[in-house]
Amino acid sequence: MDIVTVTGVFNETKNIKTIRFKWAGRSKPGQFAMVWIPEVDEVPMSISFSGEESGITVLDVGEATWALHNLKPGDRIGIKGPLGKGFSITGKDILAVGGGSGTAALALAVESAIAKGKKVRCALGAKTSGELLFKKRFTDMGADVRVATDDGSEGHHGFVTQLAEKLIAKKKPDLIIACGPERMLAALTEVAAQHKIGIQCSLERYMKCGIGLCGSCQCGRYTVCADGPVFTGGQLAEMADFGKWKRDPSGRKMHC
Amino acid sequence: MDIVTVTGVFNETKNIKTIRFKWAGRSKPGQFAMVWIPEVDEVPMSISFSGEESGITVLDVGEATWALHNLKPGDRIGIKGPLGKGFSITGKDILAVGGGSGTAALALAVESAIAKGKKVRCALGAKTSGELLFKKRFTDMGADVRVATDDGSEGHHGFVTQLAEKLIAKKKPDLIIACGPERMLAALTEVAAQHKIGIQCSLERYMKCGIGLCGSCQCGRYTVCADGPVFTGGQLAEMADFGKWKRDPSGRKMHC
Amino acid sequence: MAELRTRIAGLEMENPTMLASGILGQTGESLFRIVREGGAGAVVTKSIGLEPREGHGSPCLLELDNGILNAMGLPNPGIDSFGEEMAVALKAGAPVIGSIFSDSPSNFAALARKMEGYGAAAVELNLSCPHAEKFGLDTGSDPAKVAEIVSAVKSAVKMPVFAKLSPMVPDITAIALAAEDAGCDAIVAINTMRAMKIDIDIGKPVLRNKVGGLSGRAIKPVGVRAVYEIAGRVKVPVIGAGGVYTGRDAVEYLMAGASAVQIGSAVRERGIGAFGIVSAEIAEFMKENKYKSLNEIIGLARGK
Amino acid sequence: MAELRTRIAGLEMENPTMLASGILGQTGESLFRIVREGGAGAVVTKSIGLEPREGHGSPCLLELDNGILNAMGLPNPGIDSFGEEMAVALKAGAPVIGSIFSDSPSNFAALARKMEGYGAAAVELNLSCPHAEKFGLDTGSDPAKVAEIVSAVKSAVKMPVFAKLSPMVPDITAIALAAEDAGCDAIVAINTMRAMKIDIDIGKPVLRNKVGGLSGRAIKPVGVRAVYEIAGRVKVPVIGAGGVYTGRDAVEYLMAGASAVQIGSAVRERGIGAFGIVSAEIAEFMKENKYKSLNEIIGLARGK
Ligand SMILES: Cc1cc2nc3c(=O)[nH]c(=O)nc-3n(C[C@H](O)[C@H](O)[C@H](O)COP(=O)(O)OP(=O)(O)OC[C@H]3O[C@@H](n4cnc5c(N)ncnc54)[C@H](O)[C@@H]3O)c2cc1C
Ligand SMILES: Cc1cc2nc3c(=O)[nH]c(=O)nc-3n(C[C@H](O)[C@H](O)[C@H](O)COP(=O)(O)OP(=O)(O)OC[C@H]3O[C@@H](n4cnc5c(N)ncnc54)[C@H](O)[C@@H]3O)c2cc1C
Ligand SMILES: Cc1cc2nc3c(=O)[nH]c(=O)nc-3n(C[C@H](O)[C@H](O)[C@H](O)COP(=O)(O)O)c2cc1C
Ligand SMILES: Cc1cc2nc3c(=O)[nH]c(=O)nc-3n(C[C@H](O)[C@H](O)[C@H](O)COP(=O)(O)O)c2cc1C
Ligand code: FES
Ligand code: FES
Repeated sequence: MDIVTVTGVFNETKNIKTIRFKWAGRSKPGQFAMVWIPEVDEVPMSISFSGEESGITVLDVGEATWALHNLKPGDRIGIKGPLGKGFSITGKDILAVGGGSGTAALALAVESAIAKGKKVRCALGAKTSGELLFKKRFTDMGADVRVATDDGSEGHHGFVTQLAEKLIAKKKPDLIIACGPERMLAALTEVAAQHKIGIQCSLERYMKCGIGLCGSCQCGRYTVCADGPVFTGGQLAEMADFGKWKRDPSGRKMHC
Repeated sequence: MDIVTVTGVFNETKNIKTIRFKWAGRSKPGQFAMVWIPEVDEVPMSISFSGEESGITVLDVGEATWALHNLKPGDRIGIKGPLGKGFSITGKDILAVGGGSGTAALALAVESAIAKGKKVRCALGAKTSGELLFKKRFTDMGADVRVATDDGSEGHHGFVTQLAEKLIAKKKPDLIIACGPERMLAALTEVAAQHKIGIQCSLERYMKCGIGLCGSCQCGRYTVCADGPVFTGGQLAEMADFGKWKRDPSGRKMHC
Repeated sequence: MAELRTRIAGLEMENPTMLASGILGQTGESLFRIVREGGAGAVVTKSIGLEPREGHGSPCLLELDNGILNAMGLPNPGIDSFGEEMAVALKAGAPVIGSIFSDSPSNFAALARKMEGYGAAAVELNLSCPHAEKFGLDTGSDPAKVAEIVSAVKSAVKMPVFAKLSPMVPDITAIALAAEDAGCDAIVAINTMRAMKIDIDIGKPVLRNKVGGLSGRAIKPVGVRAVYEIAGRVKVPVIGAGGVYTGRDAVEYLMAGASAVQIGSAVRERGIGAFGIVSAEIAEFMKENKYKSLNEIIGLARGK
Repeated sequence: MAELRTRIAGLEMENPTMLASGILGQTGESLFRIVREGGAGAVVTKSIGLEPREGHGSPCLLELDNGILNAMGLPNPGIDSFGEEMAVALKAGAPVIGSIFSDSPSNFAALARKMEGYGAAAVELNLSCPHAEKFGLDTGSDPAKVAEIVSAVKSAVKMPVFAKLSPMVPDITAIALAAEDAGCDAIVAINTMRAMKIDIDIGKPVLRNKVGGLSGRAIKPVGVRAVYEIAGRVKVPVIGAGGVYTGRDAVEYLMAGASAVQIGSAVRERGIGAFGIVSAEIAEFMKENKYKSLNEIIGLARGK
């Protein structure tokens, strides 16, 4: 574990903040870290900024994420990582589909795909306009960004999966990368299968160790933290649990 | 510890044998090894041959050395080393003084001094002619070898220290290196001091760990295995115990 | 390749490596995969209790320079929902050993009965968790209590009963002998050692539970010693655990007297393929040194 | 440089590092040198018994990947000839703590009386050697026996009495509390852990005594845990030992609640200068993190 110093905390949306810290982790797009907030908790977070000052982008949903939101420059947190296997971007025309804070997992992939000269379209979804993550960041990078909101306050009124279907209909991408609620990912996987488009999804499962030992993130035959968190459509198709069952901290199966 | 395979066992004198084994230990002259004879014992031995097949040269005095004498090619022993600090050869004209099996400790030093173009004279002592060690080896290397025997069966009749004095009288060397019974070394150190010649002696003390932890080889303020086994005349002068007191395996002081 | 097939307390194993309890052993599919893809000769489930338990909070696991420190705190879905996992695990064809923990002999017996009903090949009694109050060392360090639990389980089930012991006792052979006298069919040694890590830059213990159990390379010398001592005293087979990363580590345990080894922490570095890799390395060592059967190696260092 | 001077159970130390018992502590001159050249704040002698003892045969010490395994077997010249060593050691000016071992309370008392006569600043009771029959764990794992020995020694001498404990017990705090109740002035934790190494190419245990004690990096997480647990329960100072190689290791023990640390195995890698080096590294850490006194660090991770 590396103890790192927070350099800045930035508002992204009204309930999402980015925390930057001094850590040159050389993360590959799609990798994550276990983030230790001393005396509070340790939680998995996608690495959303890399370089000398890496960053995570956090939706406040509970105690740990609240504590992350309240960090101040100079505070110290622990970082284990980079962990897991990331995206492997192939093809020229990429469609990145992000739901809510899941968009954070796509950031480095979008960045590196554009850097490699690929054409990247993004479909970002959120409940409402003010909660859309990285719309400006991705646009500034040079991506073609479209949005969907549940309340219709901006862009497509409805699910981001529907928006994605529209974009696919317009022009079939070579690869879809996605992160967001698992049922969204399950729907998107079906869409991709129908259109015979390769897809890679980053899953979020309850994680304790983050390094493939404890088994709490098991999804089907896969250990999400070590085998994933990014899985191909083919792998997802093998996972009977995907989109249907998750496990609570005790390992009991529950509906997604 | 390295487990090594014995490649050959060679008679040097009637009670001294050399054991060669596959071990490229890169030993410096004067270093030693702790040699493990499985199920028997572990004993300190000077490294007397280096290269791809290193070697030790052993006088049979008890159980461990007897077991070493009875090794066959193919047998496996354990080697911890190279240990300790060796000789540091300065000057052009070297006098190497070896008593009994102590001569083994000088072998690599004589070899490397000659390789560096230094003039090396050797004074070797033993009880009787048949027990003189490395007379031929050192001569073959190009050293000027003189011998002394207690029984007068060859060379100078008497102590090797007396022989050394004669050689010094003939021509004052730049450095004396020596190994043998401690009282011989003590006498030689005095001779060197009288003639203001630098001297380095390799000491043999009861050793258990060989790596400076257990304290059983303590001589004055020095830990022989880690600070030595080679000490300069200056260091020896500081050791009140040198040539007078040794310690048994329990740490009790006894006369040398 | 040297013959690695072996039989321990009636369990037929393709090779002498087993998955250690608590590593990925919580779902049927992961157990299945560790046999089929990982190459394990047998698998031990996560320790299962009567009720679902969430375990300790996070951080609950930390990599140290020479080991793994964990304070999972025995999270498990509870025995009642574990039947469906067992059903999947059993399809892999290797023996599935059900690990259980509890605080009383009668509850241990009840858990074992359910495990037997689920088709477990044997039950492993976790008498040695170093960081879960009431469920570990208090019991596991007392020969009388150990005997009581083993007896209770033995009279409840027909399958073999393994007792898994902690090294945090002055005399592990006393515990092993008590377990054997009470009828246990194999001894597993060792569980993790009570340990902790303080991060000095933060000035706090890293684990949420503060104290955890140390596994991995650091504990191998203690595990080998425990196996050596126990194997010298008991007649039942001993299964070694603690810091097995390579075939050479496994052979060290076998030579100490273990009939098989469990592998846990090494999965972090060698992946779930660790079992097959370690088995291949054992076979390679045997070939190089002209050993024909595991029996020639088992207990060799004891001078048997 | 931050102030490192400290006082433990009445002993004034220039810094919180001590030589651990059994490392080079057998002669007066080596103890002297470890203070004067090595920079130790205090030194503990080799454990001394009533009679001279040669200890176990060789090999009696082995370097492992992450620790040292030893089975010295308590070699020592016997208390009667140790007076002359003490006289030399005392000239260094730092506290010399006499370590003693025995098999009965009255013999412990007799040894302590002699150590006091020789000028020891304190006596350290070795209740924890893991590889010398009768002289270690049998006694050291039994709170009643520990209390009896501490009481006997306390009534025999005026100097402070330290009890050195083994981690090979299910509950080290119970032993520490028994020692404290019996009047002991400081607790030292931990001694080595019973362990062994089998060389698989030879097929034999390496140590002549087969079993030895593990020290060094491998045991640090166990030592830190022991100190943390003990310091939370006793009022007397705790002295940490086990795997201290660097100032950061020392600080980890201090934050766990130790008032000082002992250094043993690290002498192999860092030489006898280890004490001065570790002290300088502690001071550097304190400076970087703006700690002004050791007291700010001691017990910090306990949330005191
Ligand atoms: C690989 C991975 C990457 C992630 N990346 C991001 C990210 O970039 N940004 C972001 O905002 N969130 C991310 N998450 C989700 C994030 O870990 C949870 O939101 C966070 O743990 C909630 O903690 P809490 O204490 O604030 O909430 P709690 O009140 O403890 O829980 C709220 C919900 O968060 C989820 N959760 C809680 N603990 C964990 C855990 N240990 N592992 C997984 N889920 C948990 C559960 O669904 C729970 O119901 C990621 C999760 C995973 C597995
Ligand atoms: C640094 C060093 C280098 C040495 N190099 C050589 C060498 O090149 N050739 C050689 O023949 N001998 C060498 N010796 C001496 C050799 O170690 C002993 O002769 C050997 O240990 C005797 O063992 P044994 O069991 O045969 O005899 P034992 O019957 O056990 O003892 C005979 C005598 O050997 C000495 N001895 C025994 N054990 C040890 C020990 N562990 N450490 C030191 N001395 C011991 C004692 O003086 C003892 O009285 C060296 C010793 C040291 C310290
Ligand atoms: C993350 C983790 C969880 C564990 N959980 C259990 C458990 O539930 N039951 C048990 O008996 N042992 C458990 N153990 C101990 C292991 O089964 C094993 O005895 C120990 O880790 C030593 O083996 P290793 O060094 O190969 O990991 C766990 C170990 C780890 C690392
Ligand atoms: C070679 C050696 C000899 C030891 N002898 C003793 C001893 O005589 N008495 C004792 O109390 N502890 C003895 N110990 C234990 C140490 O004092 C210390 O408790 C232990 O080694 C842990 O510290 P370390 O990791 O810094 O070595 C010995 C340790 C070693 C390595
Ligand atoms: S979180 Fe432990 S295995 Fe994935
Ligand atoms: S032999 Fe142990 S210190 Fe020299």
